[in-house]
Amino acid sequence: MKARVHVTLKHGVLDPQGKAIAHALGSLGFGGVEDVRQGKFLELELAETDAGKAREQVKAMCEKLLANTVIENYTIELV
Amino acid sequence: MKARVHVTLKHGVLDPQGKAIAHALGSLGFGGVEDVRQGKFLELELAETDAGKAREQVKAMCEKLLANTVIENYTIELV
Amino acid sequence: MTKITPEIVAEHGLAPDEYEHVLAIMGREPNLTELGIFSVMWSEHCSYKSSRIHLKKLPTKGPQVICGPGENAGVVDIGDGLAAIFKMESHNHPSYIEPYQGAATGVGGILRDVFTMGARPIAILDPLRFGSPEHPKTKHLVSGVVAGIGGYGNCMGIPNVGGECTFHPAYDGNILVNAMTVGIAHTDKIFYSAAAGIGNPVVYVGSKTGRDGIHGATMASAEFDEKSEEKRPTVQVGDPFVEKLLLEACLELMAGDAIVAIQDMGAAGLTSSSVEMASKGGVGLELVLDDVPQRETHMTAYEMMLSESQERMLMILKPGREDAARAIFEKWGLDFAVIGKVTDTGHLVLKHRGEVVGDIPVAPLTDEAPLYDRPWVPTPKPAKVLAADVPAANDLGAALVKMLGTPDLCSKRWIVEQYDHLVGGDTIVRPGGDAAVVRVRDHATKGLAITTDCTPRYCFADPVEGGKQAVVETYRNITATGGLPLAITDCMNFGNPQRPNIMGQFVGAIEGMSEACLALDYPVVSGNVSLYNETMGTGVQPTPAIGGIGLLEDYTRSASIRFKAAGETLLLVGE
Amino acid sequence: MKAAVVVFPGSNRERDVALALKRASYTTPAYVWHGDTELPAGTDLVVLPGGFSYGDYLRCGAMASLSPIMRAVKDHAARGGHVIGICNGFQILAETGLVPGVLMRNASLRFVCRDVHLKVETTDSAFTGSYLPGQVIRVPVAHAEGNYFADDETLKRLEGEGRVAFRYCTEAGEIAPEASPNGAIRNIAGVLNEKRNVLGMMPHPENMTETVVGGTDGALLFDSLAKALA
Ligand SMILES: Nc1ncnc2c1ncn2[C@@H]1O[C@H](COP(=O)(O)OP(=O)(O)O)[C@@H](O)[C@H]1O
Repeated sequence: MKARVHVTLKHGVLDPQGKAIAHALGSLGFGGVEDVRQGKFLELELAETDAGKAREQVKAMCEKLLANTVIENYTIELV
Repeated sequence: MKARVHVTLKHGVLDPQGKAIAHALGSLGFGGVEDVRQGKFLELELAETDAGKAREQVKAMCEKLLANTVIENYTIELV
Repeated sequence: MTKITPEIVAEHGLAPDEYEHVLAIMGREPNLTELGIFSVMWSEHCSYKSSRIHLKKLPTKGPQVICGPGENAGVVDIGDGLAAIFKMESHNHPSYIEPYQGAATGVGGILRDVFTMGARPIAILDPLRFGSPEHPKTKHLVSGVVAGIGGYGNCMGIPNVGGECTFHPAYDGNILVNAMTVGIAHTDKIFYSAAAGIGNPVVYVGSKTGRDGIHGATMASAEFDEKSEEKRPTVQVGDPFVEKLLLEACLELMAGDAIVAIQDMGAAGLTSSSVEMASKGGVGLELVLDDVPQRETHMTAYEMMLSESQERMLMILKPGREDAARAIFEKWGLDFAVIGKVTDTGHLVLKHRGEVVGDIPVAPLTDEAPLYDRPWVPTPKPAKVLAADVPAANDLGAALVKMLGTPDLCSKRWIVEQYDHLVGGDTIVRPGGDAAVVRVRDHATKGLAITTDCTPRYCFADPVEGGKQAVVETYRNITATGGLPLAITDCMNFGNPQRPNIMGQFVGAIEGMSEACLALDYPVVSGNVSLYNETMGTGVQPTPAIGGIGLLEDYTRSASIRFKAAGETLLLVGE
Repeated sequence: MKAAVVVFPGSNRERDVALALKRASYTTPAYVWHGDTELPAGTDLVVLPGGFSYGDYLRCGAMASLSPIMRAVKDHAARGGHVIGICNGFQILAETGLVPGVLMRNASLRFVCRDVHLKVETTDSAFTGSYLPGQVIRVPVAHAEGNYFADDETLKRLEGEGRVAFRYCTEAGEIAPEASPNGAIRNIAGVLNEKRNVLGMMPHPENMTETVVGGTDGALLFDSLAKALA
């Protein structure tokens, strides 16, 4: 079973990378980019076949390692 | 209009971060994680309101800056 | 308008009698923004209310001292028109909550303190204390803190040349993350923070203001409880890239003569910087908050005044210099905004959306900040340990191996290698020795020896002797590299000052430090106090971290600890 | 030799390399701002220095590779002019395609600053002419993303054409995986372009050019350039 995890910065937390990218796009002549936020995207290949259990596992992984829950949110999708 | 861009490593390109995460998950006691691949997830806020034009723009941004097409693939979603 | 209830006052960390004093100064009930300003200015962190009367006992003068405590950093003369500018600071609480960002922004803050005064930073040092290696959080904290310090300093391109890292269960719930920066400036180009020149523009530069760490300054002064790990993030995210640009832009502007005064926005950002600049200059400031560069929409005056967004500075410019200054900051891609002017009212006046949203007389806000002579009891002298009571090691070799394997004494390569300690090409004695030696830029022969030291175990047993020992150890370490010790900075990390025994540790450490400094002509020129390093009643060991600097007239003659060749003679000197 | 050191926002070893060049050639290089569109007339050597251009955000070197000055650098290289990219400069060269391959996160995922040993794999270039073939030198590295990667075909070409300039090795000169600070494929630390006038390398020869800082093995690289481009 495969899990797709998105880790994004919480609302209001400064995103230095996103800011720099938006700035660079602007100077490359891409007008109209009002904001860029950069997050992480993880694909996990799991041995678990039960969706409920897999979700529980991945949630625990996010809490413990994959996301920094002080400043980041995460979402889990199973495919 | 908002664009969501996923940038992922091409198949066959070594992913040191993914490997390290898989390893770290293992040593945290999460069994059954067979593979982890890490990519980037970008959310762009665009002034453009026409979906076709927005997609063209973002495609150009990916080719020029957001992805390194030698080793990375990208996908674009408009929301 | 929000009614100021006793609950709101308490949430702002002001004691009822402190609030009475606010009312007396204002002559009316403050609004929320004004209350917020009093709360940060009167927090332990900004006002030093528990420590000030004792800090006064430290010797701060000497022929080498150009500027002692009271400015962003201390300034010491190193001859030939050059000065060393340095200071140490703590970022303990934020680093416990979010080790990477907490430590990173700690480095960012201390770098700003030094380049605000016109110095190019040439070295970072980082004394760290963690809980026991077995504690479940320690590993995560160590790796996060080290990565954060490296992440910020490496990107800035300032070599990290020293520090400490020791472990003790007393730090399980309160790690100590201190950072020191040393910079070099020309003695005729040192910048201070006193605002002057009625009508002069007040200029904001750097990053935009967001809702980062609102109330971080009061958080840093509140004792931890179990819940604080779950509170809304008051931790700020640092952007070392922007700070690097800010450093270069500030130094470029400082090469000219446009700046009247400059101050970084540290903890309590716009509030403490504007209040301190006005207070030191004996003037008023009027700020138009609509002109503050903002990262988020609908920010209130309260939020803007209390935001702890990083990588920002406040300056007073000479009239008519705005455009030339703006050009420099825009070249570096930074925000630049005139947000107000110097006035003769002696008040800090805040305007927002066409209304006056705050009006506080500056002098009483700073001069009448609470000052406590907290009750303290001297630490009882420990019983003498007699040599005969300690079993002799029967195998000295094995004992040595065992000692070398302890977390406190083992090699710190794992840490040191994550820090760029060579960038700049001026690192003469690398980390790992007694003191680092860094060459002074723009001088043919001079070098600085730099070290940080403290042995909390000694301070816990006997704060007076421990304080003395910490100062003396820096002196010895500098001497061992061939440097002439010049002056120190300090970071006083203690528990809850409202406990008489903790206050006694603080008073004792100051006494010991003073005695050592006086005996050695080795003054204190800057420092920082971090109190309330305590979780659920358990405090850290008293940790007065000392950072010392010394001068080598000829860096090519520095000594290092390495054996250079076989057959060399070993000498033991001293008692 | 007329050298130009490009300064990007976030560069931080531009002065280090400028001093190393000055020691070797007795002339002070010019600093060129990334936003400029032209190199100083008569430039022989362009240096892309170490640092964190654009904070290393997105991908190291990606944003810098799109700076206005890079067009002039590419033209310079196409004309046969010499270019060296060190550390972040190597990352920028790789992003512009002036040298093949990419630099990924270190296998340890940590920044690493320490002295390493390098084997000089070719002396057939203006950058390495003063070294002895196979010479083992000691210079520092300081990076978080120096894990060189290229596909098999590219590697085959690089090796077949003698374009690997340096490899990480043990003190004894053995090309062992544990001698690499970052996990780079085949221990590659530096590569040349096809015409051998562009070099990208992760280690910092500019920080090892004086006995007082720990050694002079790096100075030979700048001596080579000073001789070749005199
Ligand atoms: N322990 C101390 N010893 C000497 N001086 C101190 C000490 N603690 C603070 N100071 C001085 O008090 C002033 C205010 O310090 P601080 O509030 O930490 O500055 P900042 O504005 O950087 O936060 C500084 O000039 C500092 O050098």
